[in-house]
This record gives sequence, structure tokens and C-alpha cells, in this order.
Amino acid sequence: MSSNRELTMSSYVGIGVGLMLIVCVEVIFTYQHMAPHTLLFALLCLACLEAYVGVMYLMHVKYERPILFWTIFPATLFVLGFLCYLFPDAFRMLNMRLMK
Amino acid sequence: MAETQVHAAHHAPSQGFIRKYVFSVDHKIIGIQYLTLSMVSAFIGMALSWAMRIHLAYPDFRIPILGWLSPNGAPNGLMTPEYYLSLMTMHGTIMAFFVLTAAPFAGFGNFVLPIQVGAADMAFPRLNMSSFWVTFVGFLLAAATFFIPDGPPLSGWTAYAPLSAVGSVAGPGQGLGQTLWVLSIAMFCVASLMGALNFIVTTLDMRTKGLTLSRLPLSTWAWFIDAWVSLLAFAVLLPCGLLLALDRLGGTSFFIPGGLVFNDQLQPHSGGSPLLFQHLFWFFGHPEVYIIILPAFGIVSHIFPTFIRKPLVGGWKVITFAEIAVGTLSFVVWGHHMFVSGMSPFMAMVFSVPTLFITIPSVIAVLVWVFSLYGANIRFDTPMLYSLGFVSLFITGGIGGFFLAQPSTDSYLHATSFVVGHFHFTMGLSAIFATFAGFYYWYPKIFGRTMNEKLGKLHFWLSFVGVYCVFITLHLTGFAGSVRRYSAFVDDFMIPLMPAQRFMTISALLLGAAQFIFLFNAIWSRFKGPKSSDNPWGATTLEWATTSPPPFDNFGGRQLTVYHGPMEYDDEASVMQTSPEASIAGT
Amino acid sequence: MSQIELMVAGGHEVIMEASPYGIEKKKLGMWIFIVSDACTFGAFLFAYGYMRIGTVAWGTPFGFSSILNGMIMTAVLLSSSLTMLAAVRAAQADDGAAVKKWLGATMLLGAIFAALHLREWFNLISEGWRLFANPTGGPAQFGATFFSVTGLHLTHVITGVIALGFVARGYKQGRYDQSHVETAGLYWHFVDLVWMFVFPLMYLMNAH
Amino acid sequence: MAGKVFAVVVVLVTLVTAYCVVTHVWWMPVDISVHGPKIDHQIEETILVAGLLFIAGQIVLASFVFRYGGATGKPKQIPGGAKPLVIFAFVLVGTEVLALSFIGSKAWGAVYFEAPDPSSLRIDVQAGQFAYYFRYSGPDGKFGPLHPELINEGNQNYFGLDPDHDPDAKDDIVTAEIGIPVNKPILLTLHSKDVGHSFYVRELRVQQDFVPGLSIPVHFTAIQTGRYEIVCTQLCGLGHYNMKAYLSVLSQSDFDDWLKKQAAMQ
Repeated sequence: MSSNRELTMSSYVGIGVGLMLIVCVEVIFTYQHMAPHTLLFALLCLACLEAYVGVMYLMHVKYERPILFWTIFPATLFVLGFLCYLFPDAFRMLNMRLMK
Repeated sequence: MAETQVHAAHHAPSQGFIRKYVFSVDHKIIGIQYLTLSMVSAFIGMALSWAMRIHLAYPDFRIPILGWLSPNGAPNGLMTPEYYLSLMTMHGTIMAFFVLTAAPFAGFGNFVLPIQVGAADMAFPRLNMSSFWVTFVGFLLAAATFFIPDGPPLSGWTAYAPLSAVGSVAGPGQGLGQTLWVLSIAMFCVASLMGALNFIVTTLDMRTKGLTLSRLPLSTWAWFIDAWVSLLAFAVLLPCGLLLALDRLGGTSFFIPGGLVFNDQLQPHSGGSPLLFQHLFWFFGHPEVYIIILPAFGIVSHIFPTFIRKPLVGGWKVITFAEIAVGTLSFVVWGHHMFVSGMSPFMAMVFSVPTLFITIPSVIAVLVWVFSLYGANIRFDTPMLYSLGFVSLFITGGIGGFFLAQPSTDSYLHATSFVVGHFHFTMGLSAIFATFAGFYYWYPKIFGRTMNEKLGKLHFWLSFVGVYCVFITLHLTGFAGSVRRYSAFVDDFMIPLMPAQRFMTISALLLGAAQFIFLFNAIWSRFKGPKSSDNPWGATTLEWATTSPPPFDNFGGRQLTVYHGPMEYDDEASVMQTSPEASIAGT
Repeated sequence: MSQIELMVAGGHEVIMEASPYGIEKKKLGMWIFIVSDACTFGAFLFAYGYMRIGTVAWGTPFGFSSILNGMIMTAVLLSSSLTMLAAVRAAQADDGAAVKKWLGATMLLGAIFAALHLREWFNLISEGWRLFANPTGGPAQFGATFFSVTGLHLTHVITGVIALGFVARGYKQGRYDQSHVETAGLYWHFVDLVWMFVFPLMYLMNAH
Repeated sequence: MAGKVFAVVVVLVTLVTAYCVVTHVWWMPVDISVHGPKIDHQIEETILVAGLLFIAGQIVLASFVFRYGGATGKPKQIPGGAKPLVIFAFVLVGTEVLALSFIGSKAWGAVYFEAPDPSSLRIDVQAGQFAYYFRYSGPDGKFGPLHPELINEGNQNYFGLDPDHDPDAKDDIVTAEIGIPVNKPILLTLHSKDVGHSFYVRELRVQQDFVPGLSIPVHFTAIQTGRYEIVCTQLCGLGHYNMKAYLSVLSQSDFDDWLKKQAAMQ
């Protein structure tokens, strides 16, 4: 079956440290007094980067056949992307609420 | 190596009744279990619809058995309005989940798919067994609501919050009944997810030599696409159900806003949104109707070539890509259930456009079926009659979609019986007709005996005409503004529609009675039907390349190789997929 | 020869179509599960986002000590991913002792994560936070979303620890092979990656 | 034989259905609103487009089944194969649905995207299990604030008003029926006290759900006097079937009298 020859254990440790550094960057961002939506955007971008690195390297998708990548990413992103359709109503909930 | 040995250990035929027929890992037994469960459910659901229809047209008619079942809900057999709503809720729940989702997908899929791909079993037989038994527990939970003091929930199969979320203050049945309902649905989600996972892996990884994706039988294609839709849709219903359960049991307020007052009592909730529930529910709910109808597409596309004795026009590609398009688009249209729900009116337009555009792949599928009949040698065995009936019903049902896909027209027709007629045609009866087609078609394979043709045809004609009588009338009364989910017609407006109501009730009673012909036929043929040959229809796919019924490992130790696509028909002649002979239809 | 004997004798691809993915079917099954579970988590987080947008004056209850705790938890979970990778490599090298050691380490780190997480929970509960209550008098939605989202994640972690225990035992007894370890590893990394979303969204967005 | 019967049944069903739709056996009540004709027109348009597809589909199905039922000899495919079918579906159906969504959006926009007339008469509507209550602002033109904890059916405080402390609430007029002047723009604010309900007046071509926790605006203008039924179309519990109220469209002078009478009854 698949082999891990492409990456050594020390490069995995490097990836792990890198991910932890991204988390530290996230924490630093948190205390920069940004506007909430800017912070949210920054955090989400970093989290997506982490997820991408994790899926591609820790979970080894980079070294599997491309079809695996093209199966899992489109399916998941499709669902999560279209779930965004519910946010306009969240703003409605904010702006049209009965009880202030 | 260890893997294959473990695999082999699974596949020694189990001894003993319990392991062989009850907690069996054999996909064929599991398929039969699913089919049996959905048949029982279907008759329960049908009995509920009878009770409702009788109540609608003849509110004073006493149904003694209901009085026995629920002395409060139907004192002396006279149905109360709240009990009507309970029956309606359970009719929807049982039919949508335990019949329409279970039978064409899990039932036939389990029995047929592994054989069609030439495998000895599903990819994960024990997971498969668990998914049936989890479904069964879900069914028991739903059925249990009939026997608790307050009766079943009355919030409809959509269980809109906050009616479903605040508990028994909202009415009888909203207490324990609704809790059991939520748990039942959560169970069903888990079972469906396990089933979908199994179907996907089996289709991808268990195909026998030569069975490339382009040679897959069309039913397998449909189950495969359907499994993907299930996998993603039920993954969202599960959190929806869990959050609803938390609102009910954990005191949270995801779906319950502040300031609600029941019986002059302010409720201890704040900050939730009923629209969030509707979004999460319909994110599942709309794909759900395609989860129901896609296997029907597949079954009909699979049956057609056998009985028209030639391939479908466009081969496997056109119909399969239409199914993929339908499955994909089904995720982006859910808002059309919410045009008048208080959703952002801008989003109504965003949802309306793909809803209209999903017509295109559906029309392509219909055109494929209809124009395949051109130049064909059609044989009218019962499975084919049901498949033709399916096409006719699906066209009729699809037409209603044009009205409900547009927010402007929907704002008049929403929540009228037009909607009820529409979805009964498109997903309810269409899928049931395809299920019947599959049942008559695969019955010889499942039980080794043939069903009675005369009774089968009688069943078809009564059902076909009955369906049109009931559900076209529902469309028409919907135009007149007859509101759905009403248990008695106290409105001035609805009184003139009473003749239509009576007509529908009588048609529905006859339609239901016709189903007993089917029940009798199915049971009688099981024991007394003429023995069937291995391939009674002259079909070409792998399930017909083995004995009827198939042995434990499906092919008696033979390992098949596939040389052709599934539609090698030319009049009387046909070439099995496993036969190395030259192709006669060029597929 | 029966299909099974053939499989034993000749392997998968002599008698069957090759999997388009070229991976073990249980690994493929795990991937499919991950897709579905990611959608489940996603829907939870979308519900949280919806609540968050729609609520006036949400409130941000976490002080730096909680964030620090969260960072330690993240570090623990990330390290457990690394030990899991080590276990997979050991299994591929057929080194039974090392598999046992690294799976044990992964389980231990998972348990530490769960313990730290529960400590956080009990801190919040002792401050008066509940699924339905906010001790600061603001909206109760923080407790509801925090406990449900992290509760779902914690359930996954605990399930994972137990599952790893079964895999370790099965491997030791020779019933399981490296593919089982790899499959369990996929699950474990997935749980780790979900945390990469839960931590910023549930902790950092709620830091004051 | 079976094929011929099938074809005949399908054609009969199609003709009967078409007959019922065309002759309006059961049909929409006459519209009484300003925006209604747009919706009615859209429904007519859709009936035309969808009806043609329906009839064409069923007739082609029936004729093929009739013609090729039990045929023998070498089967043949339709000339050209699937390509013309796919092109037909994309071009013809695609144009149809594009046209419908374009025209339909205009009808929808005319109802929902047009701002309410600033001179509209504002009426507050509260739905609860299982009745509607309506509130007019009274002479001061202001609605008093709502206090859900004060809602009490027993002393008929349906809205949770506090006239002792809120001056705006003092002259609010609460009614169980809604009266509106004809030809005057009306702006309703819908809110629910418990679960989801709906405001559906067939003749007005208005259907809008109440969302608990939100205030939902609805505006319309009625152009014909009369008394019309308001029904609840969102399943709201055991009394759902019996949840209704009446909308009276009155001439301006009748309306003024009616409102005075209601104010006197407070």
C-alpha cells in the first residue's frame, strides 16, 4: 500500500512545529485589537491553511493519487460553502429582532 | 494478508437461525430485512393516510381501532384535531424515512448492488448489519410514540421549531412524543450515514474484473450517486437533530427566541432563531427528496432496456450525468421551501434560479426514458408497466415544480394542497412506483419464485388510476386555496371543496385497498408462486448470472469477468455482461 | 477456487477492478466518513456563527489563562498527531514494540487533552456557565454553543482514545495489521484538524 | 394490449387534468390587491409553459407506448441519438426557466423589494396559539412597547401592553378582526408570541409566515371592499385548523366609524 518514504519523521516534526507556530500567530492576532470581522477572517484563513497542511501532509493526501484530493475537497467545500447561504438570515435576526 | 483472512472469516456462511436470519451480515438478508421493514412501515403509513382522509371527508365517521389505540386522541374512534396532526406527522415521518428512503435505496441497494458489481458482500458487512439494526431501533422509537399517553408529536415531519423545541407546553405529543421522534431521526441519520459510506466504498472498491465505471449497471450508478447525496445531507440533519434535542433536553436556545409566551407563561429561553432550524432542516430536506427519487431513476433506467430490448438512448452517459447534475443541484435549492418563511427575500431569488434550473437535468432524464421507447420492442410485464407509470407520474409531478420554484407563484400556492399533490407525485408515488417496479423485477431473484402477473397488472391499473384521482385533485383544490395540514374544514372557503374531498377520500380508500392485492401476491408467491429460472427476463447484468436466489457468496465461488456494458440488447437477443461474445448493441 | 481463496492466493487486483484510489478499502471508508463528519462539525460551527452574528452583545468570557490552556491543549493534540505518525511508521516497518509504544503515547496525549479540556469545562461550570445560563448576565448563547461544539469534539477525542486502545490490542494479537493503524491514524489527524477550527473560533474569538 | 390501454389511460388523464385547469373547476378567488395581478399573471404564464410541457410529455409517452408496444424485429434508436434531446432540454427548457425566473423575479420584487408607502396605515399583528390580534396605534400614531411577560389572555392583554407606564400604549386599539380602508396602502408588522404562524389571505395574494422573535413587515393595498378570511398556514399546534380571523376592507368612512367603535370597546 502507500508508503511514507516521501517524508521523514523529522520533517513531520517540522510540520508539527510549523502548525503550532501558526497557532501562536493566531493568538498574537487575537490580542491586536482588530475589528472582529478582520480577526475572524484572519483566523479562518490561518485555520484553513492549517487544515490544508494537515490533510495534505499529516494525512498524506499529497502522496496519494490526485483523485482522492479531488473527491474529498470538492465534496466538503461544496457543503460548507453553500451552508453560507444561511448567514443573510443571521443578519435578519440581528436587525429585525422583536425584543431589543 | 491478514486483511484477506479476516475477510474470509466473515464469509463463512453463519450457522444458526439468529446469525443467519436475524443478526446476519449477509447483504441479501439485510436487504430483505430493509424491504420487510419498509413494507410494514408502508402499510402503517397507508393506514394513517386512510384515517386522515376519512376524517377529512367524513369527520363524524368513527374508526373504532383508533379509539382503542388512543382513548384521548380519538375518543370512541372519533378523531380529535390534535390526533389528526399526530397521525399526519407520523405518516410523513414513516413514509419519508422508513419507506421512501429505506426501500429503494437501502432495501434494493443492499440486495442488488453487491451482486451487480460481482462482489461477495458489501465492503463492510458488519457496518451494514449495524446500519439496519440502528434503523430498526429508530423505527421502534418512532412507533413507540403511538403507545405513550400523549401520543405522537404533532409538528409535522418537518418539526419546525419552536413548536418542536419548547416541549409539552406547545401541545400534547410535544413532550415525550417529540423527544422520541428526535431520537428516532438521529438514529436514522446515523444508520443512513453508515449505509451511504458502505455503498460508496463497495461501488468503488469491490467491482469484479472488467466492470469499469462505464460498464456499471444504471441502478448501481444511481445508488452510488445517491449514497453521496445521503452522505452529505444526513451529515447536516444529524447536527440539526442534535441541536433540537439539546433545546428540548439541555435547556439551550438554538432555535427558540426570547419572549415566547405559552399559556401566559414566559418561557425561559432567549436568543435562538427558528429560521436556523428551517435552514438546517431543509439543507437536508431538499436533497432528501432526491435521495428518495434518484434510486427510482436508477431502477427504472435499469429495467427499461430489459423490456424495450435495446439500450437507452444516449447510453449510460446521458442518464448518469443527468443524475449527477440533479444530485449536485439538489444541495443549492433548499430555500424554495422557505420563500414565505420570513427568509431574506433576496435569498428567495438566489434559491429560485437553481430550483428552476434543476428542471433541465430532470427533463433530460425524462426525455431519455420517453425517447428510448421510440423504435423499441416494448414488453409489458408488470415491472415495465410500473416503470412507464413512474415516467408518467414523474412528468406530472415535475410540472408542479414550476409553480413552487418561483417565489411569486409560491407565495400563493405555498402550504396549500397543491404542494401536497406535487410532492406526492414527484417523490412519493414516483418512488413507490419505481419500488414496485423493482419489487416485481427482482422478486424472482430474491425468492426464486415469480409473482403472479395477472394480480400484478391488476394492482398496477388500480394504483395508476387511483394515484391520478387522488393527487391531481389535490393540485386543483390547491389552486382554490385549500390549506394543507387542516384537520377539519371549518373555513367558509373550504366548504365548497367538500365534494372534491369526498372524491379524494373514496379514491384513496380504493387506492389503498389495491395495495392488499400486492401484499397478497407477494406473500402467496413466496410460497406458491411458480419457480423462477435464473434469468426470467432475459436480462444481462450480474445479478442474473447467478442462481435464484443467489448462494451465500452470490456466485457459488465463481469469479466473474465482465466484458460489456449493461445494455446489450437487440430484440430477442441479449449478451450477458459476463459473456465474452461480441457486443450486439455496441455499448 | 472461490473468490476468497483467489483473493488470498492472488491478491485484490487479479480478480477485481483496481480501486480508483489505490488505497485499502477501510482507508477509503475512513476518508468518506471524514468528509461526512467534517460536514457535521461544519454545520455545528455554522450554527455557532449564526448565533454569534444574530446576538447583540455576545460577550467574551475567556481570559488569557484560558487561552494559554487552549494553546497547551493544541500543543498536546498536535504532538499526539506526531506520535500517531510514528506509530503508523512503526507499523509499516512491522515493529510491534514500537507500535505499542507510540500508540500508547498517542492515547496518553489524547487523555491529557481530554483532562485539560474537562478542567476548562469545570472552571466554566464553577463560574456559573451552563448550556442555558450566562453568569455575567449577557446572552446565554455562549454556553450553549461552546459546550455543544467542544462537547462534540471531546466525544470524538474520547472515542478516538478508546478506538486506539482496540487497535493496539488487535495489533498485538495479530488480528490487525498496519492498515488498521493507518486508518485509525487518519481519524486521529482529522480530530486534530477539527480542533484547528474549534480553537480559533470558540476560544480566540471569545477572548477578551 | 396493455400498451394501448396504458396509452389511452395516460391521454385520458392528461385531457381531464387539462380540462379541469383550463375551465377553472376549482380556482383561485378573484384578486383584490394592487400587486395581485402580477402574481396571477405569473401563474397564468407558468400554467401555459408548464402545461404545454405536461401535455407534450404525456402525449409523446403515450404515443410511443401505443406505437411500439409489443413490436418485433430489429429495434432502432431515435435518429440523431441523445444529442438533440439534450440540446432541446438545454435550449428550450433553459429558455423557459430563464424567462420564468426573470419575469418571476420582477413579480416578486414588486411585492417584496418595493419600500412601503410612507403614508401607509401601520397595523401591528400578533399571532398566538390559535388566534390573531391586531393593534392600531390610536390618535397619537405611536405603538406602545411590548412586554411579553405581561401577556395575559385572562385580562385580555394579548400584546403585553403596559398602559400605566407607557404613554404610547394608552390609546392603542387592540382588535380581534382587522379592518382596513380600501385603496390605502397598509403596512403590517407581523410578530408571533409563541410558535410559527402564517398570514394568508387568498384574495390578497399575500402569504407570509410569522417568525417568533422577529418583526416581519408586509405591505399591500386592497382595492375592493368586502370581508375575507385570514387563515394560518404554518402548522402551529392542535388548534391550527381553527386559527383564523377576518379581514374587512371598508370604505374610508366606514373604517373610521369601525375604528372608533373598536376604540370605545377598549
